[in-house]
Amino acid sequence: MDQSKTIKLYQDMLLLRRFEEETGRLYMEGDIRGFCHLYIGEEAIAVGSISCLSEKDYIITHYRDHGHALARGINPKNIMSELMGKSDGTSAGKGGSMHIFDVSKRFMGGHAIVGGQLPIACGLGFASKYQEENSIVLCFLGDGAVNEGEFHESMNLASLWKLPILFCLENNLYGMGTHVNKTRSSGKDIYKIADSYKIPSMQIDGMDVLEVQKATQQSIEKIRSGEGPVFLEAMCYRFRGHSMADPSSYRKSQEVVEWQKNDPIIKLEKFLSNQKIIDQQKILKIKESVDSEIFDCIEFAKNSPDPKIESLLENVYQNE
Amino acid sequence: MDQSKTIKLYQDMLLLRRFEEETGRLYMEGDIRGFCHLYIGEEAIAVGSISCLSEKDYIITHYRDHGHALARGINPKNIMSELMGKSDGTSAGKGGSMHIFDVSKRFMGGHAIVGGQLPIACGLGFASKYQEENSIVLCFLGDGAVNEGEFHESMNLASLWKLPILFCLENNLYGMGTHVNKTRSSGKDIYKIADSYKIPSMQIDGMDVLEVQKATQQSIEKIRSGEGPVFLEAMCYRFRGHSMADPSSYRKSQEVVEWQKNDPIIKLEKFLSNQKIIDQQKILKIKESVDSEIFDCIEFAKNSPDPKIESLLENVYQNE
Amino acid sequence: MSNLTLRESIKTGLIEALESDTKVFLMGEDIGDYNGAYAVTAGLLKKFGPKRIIDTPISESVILGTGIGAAAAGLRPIVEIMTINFLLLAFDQLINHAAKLRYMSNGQIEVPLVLRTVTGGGAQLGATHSQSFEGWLAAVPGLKVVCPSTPKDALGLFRTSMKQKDPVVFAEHALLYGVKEEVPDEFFEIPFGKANIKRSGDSITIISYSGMVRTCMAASEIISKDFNVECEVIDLRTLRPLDFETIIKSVKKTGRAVVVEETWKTGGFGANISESIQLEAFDYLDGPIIRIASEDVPAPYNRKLELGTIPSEEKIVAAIKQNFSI
Amino acid sequence: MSNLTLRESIKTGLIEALESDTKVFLMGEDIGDYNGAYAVTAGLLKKFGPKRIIDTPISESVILGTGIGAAAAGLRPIVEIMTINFLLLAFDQLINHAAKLRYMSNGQIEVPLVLRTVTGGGAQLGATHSQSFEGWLAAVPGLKVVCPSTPKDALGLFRTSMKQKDPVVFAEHALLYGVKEEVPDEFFEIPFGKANIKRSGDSITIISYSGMVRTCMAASEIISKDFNVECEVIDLRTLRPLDFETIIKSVKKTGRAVVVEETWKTGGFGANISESIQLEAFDYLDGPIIRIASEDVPAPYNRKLELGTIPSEEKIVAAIKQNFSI
Ligand SMILES: Cc1ncc(C[n+]2csc(CCOP(=O)(O)OP(=O)(O)O)c2C)c(N)n1
Ligand SMILES: Cc1ncc(C[n+]2csc(CCOP(=O)(O)OP(=O)(O)O)c2C)c(N)n1
Ligand SMILES: [Mg+2]
Ligand SMILES: [Mg+2]
Repeated sequence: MDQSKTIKLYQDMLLLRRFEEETGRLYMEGDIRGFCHLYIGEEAIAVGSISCLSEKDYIITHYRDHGHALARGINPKNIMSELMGKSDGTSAGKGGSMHIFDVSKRFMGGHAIVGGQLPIACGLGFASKYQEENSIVLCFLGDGAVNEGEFHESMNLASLWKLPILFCLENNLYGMGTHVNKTRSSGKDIYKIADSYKIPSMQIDGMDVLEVQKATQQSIEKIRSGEGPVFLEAMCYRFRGHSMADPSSYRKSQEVVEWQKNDPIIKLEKFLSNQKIIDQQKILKIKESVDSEIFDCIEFAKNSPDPKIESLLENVYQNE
Repeated sequence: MDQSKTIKLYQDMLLLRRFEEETGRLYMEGDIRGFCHLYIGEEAIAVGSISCLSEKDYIITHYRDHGHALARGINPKNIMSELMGKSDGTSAGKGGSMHIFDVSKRFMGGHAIVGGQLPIACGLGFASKYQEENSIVLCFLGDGAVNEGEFHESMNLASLWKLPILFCLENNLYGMGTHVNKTRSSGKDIYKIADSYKIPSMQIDGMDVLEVQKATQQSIEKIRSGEGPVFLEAMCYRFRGHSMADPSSYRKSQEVVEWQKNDPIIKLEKFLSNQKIIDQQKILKIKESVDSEIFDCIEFAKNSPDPKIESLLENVYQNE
Repeated sequence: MSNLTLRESIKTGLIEALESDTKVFLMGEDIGDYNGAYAVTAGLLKKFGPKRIIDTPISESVILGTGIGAAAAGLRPIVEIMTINFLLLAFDQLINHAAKLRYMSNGQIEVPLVLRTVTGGGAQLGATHSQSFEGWLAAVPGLKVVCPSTPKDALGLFRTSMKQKDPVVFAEHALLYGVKEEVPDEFFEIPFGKANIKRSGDSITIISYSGMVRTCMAASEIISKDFNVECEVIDLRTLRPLDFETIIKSVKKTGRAVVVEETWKTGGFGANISESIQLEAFDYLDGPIIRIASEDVPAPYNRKLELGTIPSEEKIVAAIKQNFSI
Repeated sequence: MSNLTLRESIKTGLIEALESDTKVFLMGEDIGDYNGAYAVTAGLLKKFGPKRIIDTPISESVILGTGIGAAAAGLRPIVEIMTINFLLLAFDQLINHAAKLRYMSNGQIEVPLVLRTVTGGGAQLGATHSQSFEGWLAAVPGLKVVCPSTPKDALGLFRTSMKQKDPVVFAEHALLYGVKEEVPDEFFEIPFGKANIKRSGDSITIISYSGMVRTCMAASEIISKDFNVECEVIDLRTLRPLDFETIIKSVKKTGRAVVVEETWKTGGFGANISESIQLEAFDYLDGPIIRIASEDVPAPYNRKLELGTIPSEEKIVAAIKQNFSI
């Protein structure tokens, strides 16, 4: 394993974490508004899986999308600007936190209707196959989304037509405040449902970036060989509330504390120093550089102008 | 096994068959219009399963509903009148072939949106459980309906809440003209999908009324004991086109002929005579009596007046 | 009298319904453990237990369908679909089933279901989370549609909703939950199909409902102060049944009508009202009926852009000024 | 010139599209092996093979969603949803996704998708199978809505649909498939937002679209013959974009307007047209604009009852007689 690549994983996770800690703060201060869902605690999944993609691969995800967008290498300045609704935002302020897009990076959104990204993922995979592009689609979804009809229809079609899709289920045990045991007839181990669609599946530790990376690599190989979709269930936990509006009263703080012991960033940090890949000084340097990148990006976003009012009428239809 | 009950099964299947043969004829003659889906060939399923129900149990089904309605003991005169759109119809001519209802028999329709009956079945089961009625819900669906999102949502909920529902899948291998192998990622044996919802399931010969009856009895026992839903897949075949408008060009006539060798009515007839339960004379008598019932019912329906034109405005809302 | 928020008044209605009839139950996403996405059902799970207050999976179709079936079997379900945007996923159950069962069965089946949902924009939730579809639903025979604009109305209309034997869509505007009003402690109801004249006036009739009523009231105050012209403001309260009588009486008096709604202007339900007015009061009109609604764009996230799309008191005042030469 | 049915002219358009661009493919329930529920796609599977003509499971949401994703990735999908009644199951994909992706991504994503579906009633299919929702869809920013009334228009409008970079709902009326017309063999297109004056007249403007155009034409003939009054009949062709200019020009000339549509009267899209007319041509109107639409009931199965709900030439003539004292 290339050490610098492992360090990059650490850096990236840290970027996601610090970006969102600041996002939370900026939300409290009123610079960011609307619904805002933090990914804190789940960084290993986005970073580990997206690290395996090539440029031509597609990503599509849900509203908890900052992490995926950052991991894809979308400029944090543009993401932060979008969160603040500014003209330098990825959608020039029209999308907001739940609707991040960057088509130049084949990052196809940010979808705020639970399960709504799944049928579209099928279409992206279909296009890749139809055009023999050999691109794959990395499609993220939450445990709650599994109960939507669109999930079922999409799984069946993806398998039936052998579409090149990696379904990456982020099972953080809750859909808003409702525990997965209260919503899934087959309990919390969701990956088994893939069997009934004849989709190969695996459950992995979503708090371990190296495990995520490895499983993703294997899955992608399979997919690229033309065998159809793969389903990965990454077990994880969000350390923060469902959204910035959530007091999290439905779960015991003890549970949160237990899971925080598995913090994916601390885990990798320990691994890196145990393996003597990096030392404390280097860690400090990385943290500083991430911090300064984040502050630059906040500065940038704050200085980015509001979009022009006329822009509200633009991009409803193609310009004619 | 009570012999007279077995004879009754034969009589009932014959009633369904003859009723629908005449329905087909009346359709060609223009007395029946709209979409009209015959159940010919599948009689063993409705007759076998519904024979196990008590009065307080619910039935809900799809648009191919004449058979279920007749098997439930709804007066054929009223069903035929409905097919002809007459005032003596089960819905006084407002529903039509696809929308047969008789709430006095807890026959909750006739639903023409593929899969649409499934969520409602959950509600009927929910009500039974909530009120501790111990009624069960017999819910019919086709192989095509399995691919609708509503199927998935309903299966999960039914299992999660242990609703007293018997899902009876009529797998006649086709949804309109599309073979099940072209629509199901897991192939034509659909019952296995129930595993992923932790619903016990079984595949049975839907052309054998005694097998259907036995499997239904066992299932109902399980359901009444409070363990939640059961899923039966009855393998069958429709001898006619999807609807009266279907030329059936998508399947080989050889296939039809092969299946017709399994005709559920002939099969039971043979069984009854082999076992010396009835002789040819008795069979003839039954046939004659069924025929005359059907002719009475056509006569009745033809003579039934059209609904009053004002009635088109009635029953949109509760009378106030 | 109690000073209640709209959130509290609806909760009052829910508690009352739950207490008065064991056939009543609540079902929806995150209404229990989470206390409700908009906190309307906070504490109810604790109070009534999990048999009556039921958290569901995220499965809008089967949630609504279960409500339909349960209602058809004699229960009194109150189903919550978290917002009207997600209700699109259950349109089949609502429109193809709930709305039609009575008719298709020629009166054999009743669906006494109350479907609570949240409508409207203005909270920077972006295009997928800011829509208003109640106008479409008011076009569906078989459904009734309620859109309260105040805490008192909400309680009175909710009580009436629970008496219906037909499916009722009860659409609560997200921005009104915190609005307060004195609500009588004595029992009262507000019938369907009775609009409320919120402000009387002789010059201009303003017709609106839900969140826009406040905006219309504010606009009327400005017009009164700045131009000494008095608007009559009518709050429809229910879109179906629609109290056309009150509208037409007012317009015959004022001769000028303005219809204000929050949804997209093209195809808005308000057009239906304008159209009926011109038909019934053609000879009484001093000028065309004007209609103010949102810009025909998906809702943008940015605050200024979003405000730019939604009718505001300034826009209403400006439109009235421009069209009625006051 | 060829004498084509609407079914054939649409098929001509499909074949042309498939032949001219390999990025074009057809997807839908029973369009292949079964030859299409309304036989529009008959033979295409054989001609173009299973890569281009794709039978799907009965899964409306993922059918449409797959079309959206494929379009976003650069293909040119033509998706068939068997009837508009079933499209309710895919409203989330259509309205929350297809219609909004361009806007929410600030123009980064395009969804050049043509969604073919069947609308309308009149074939005794009952309440669940006889609806017309194209008016709702015409209210959604981001969608375009096409409703051809003749074979020639269908082909010309289909060609234009295939050039759009936005999602187009192409709604075909079930009762028009067998209608015949001479269709030019030379290439022609019909632009969006250009209504067709089917019949000119100076007395009354009748505005309609899709299946109702025929009924309006027939009514106009009766009125001409019986009362010597000439109606101008305008076929909108596309509901969004809407050719309001042609409407208003005609109404300014005639001073009397009638809007006819097949959907339920309450909340119909036609109300939007009436409303705009009164706003723009108030001083030209000799009397109120009248609107004729279906009864506000789910569609009954019985033939007489069903005919009783839908606008007929007799009803149009009667309404015109009553309102315009001809
Ligand atoms: C169709 C739909 N229903 C409900 C919601 C409201 N909602 C937003 S997020 C969410 C929970 C989703 O949970 P999950 O899929 O587990 O993802 P997580 O938030 O845990 O990452 C709900 C119910 C929605 N956005 N869309
Ligand atoms: C939601 C929906 N989509 C499509 C249709 C059109 N349609 C009617 S029946 C049918 C086939 C259903 O097949 P299956 O469930 O196997 O039942 P079968 O007809 O074989 O008994 C289709 C596609 C419909 N009625 N509803
Ligand atoms: Mg979750
Ligand atoms: Mg079938």
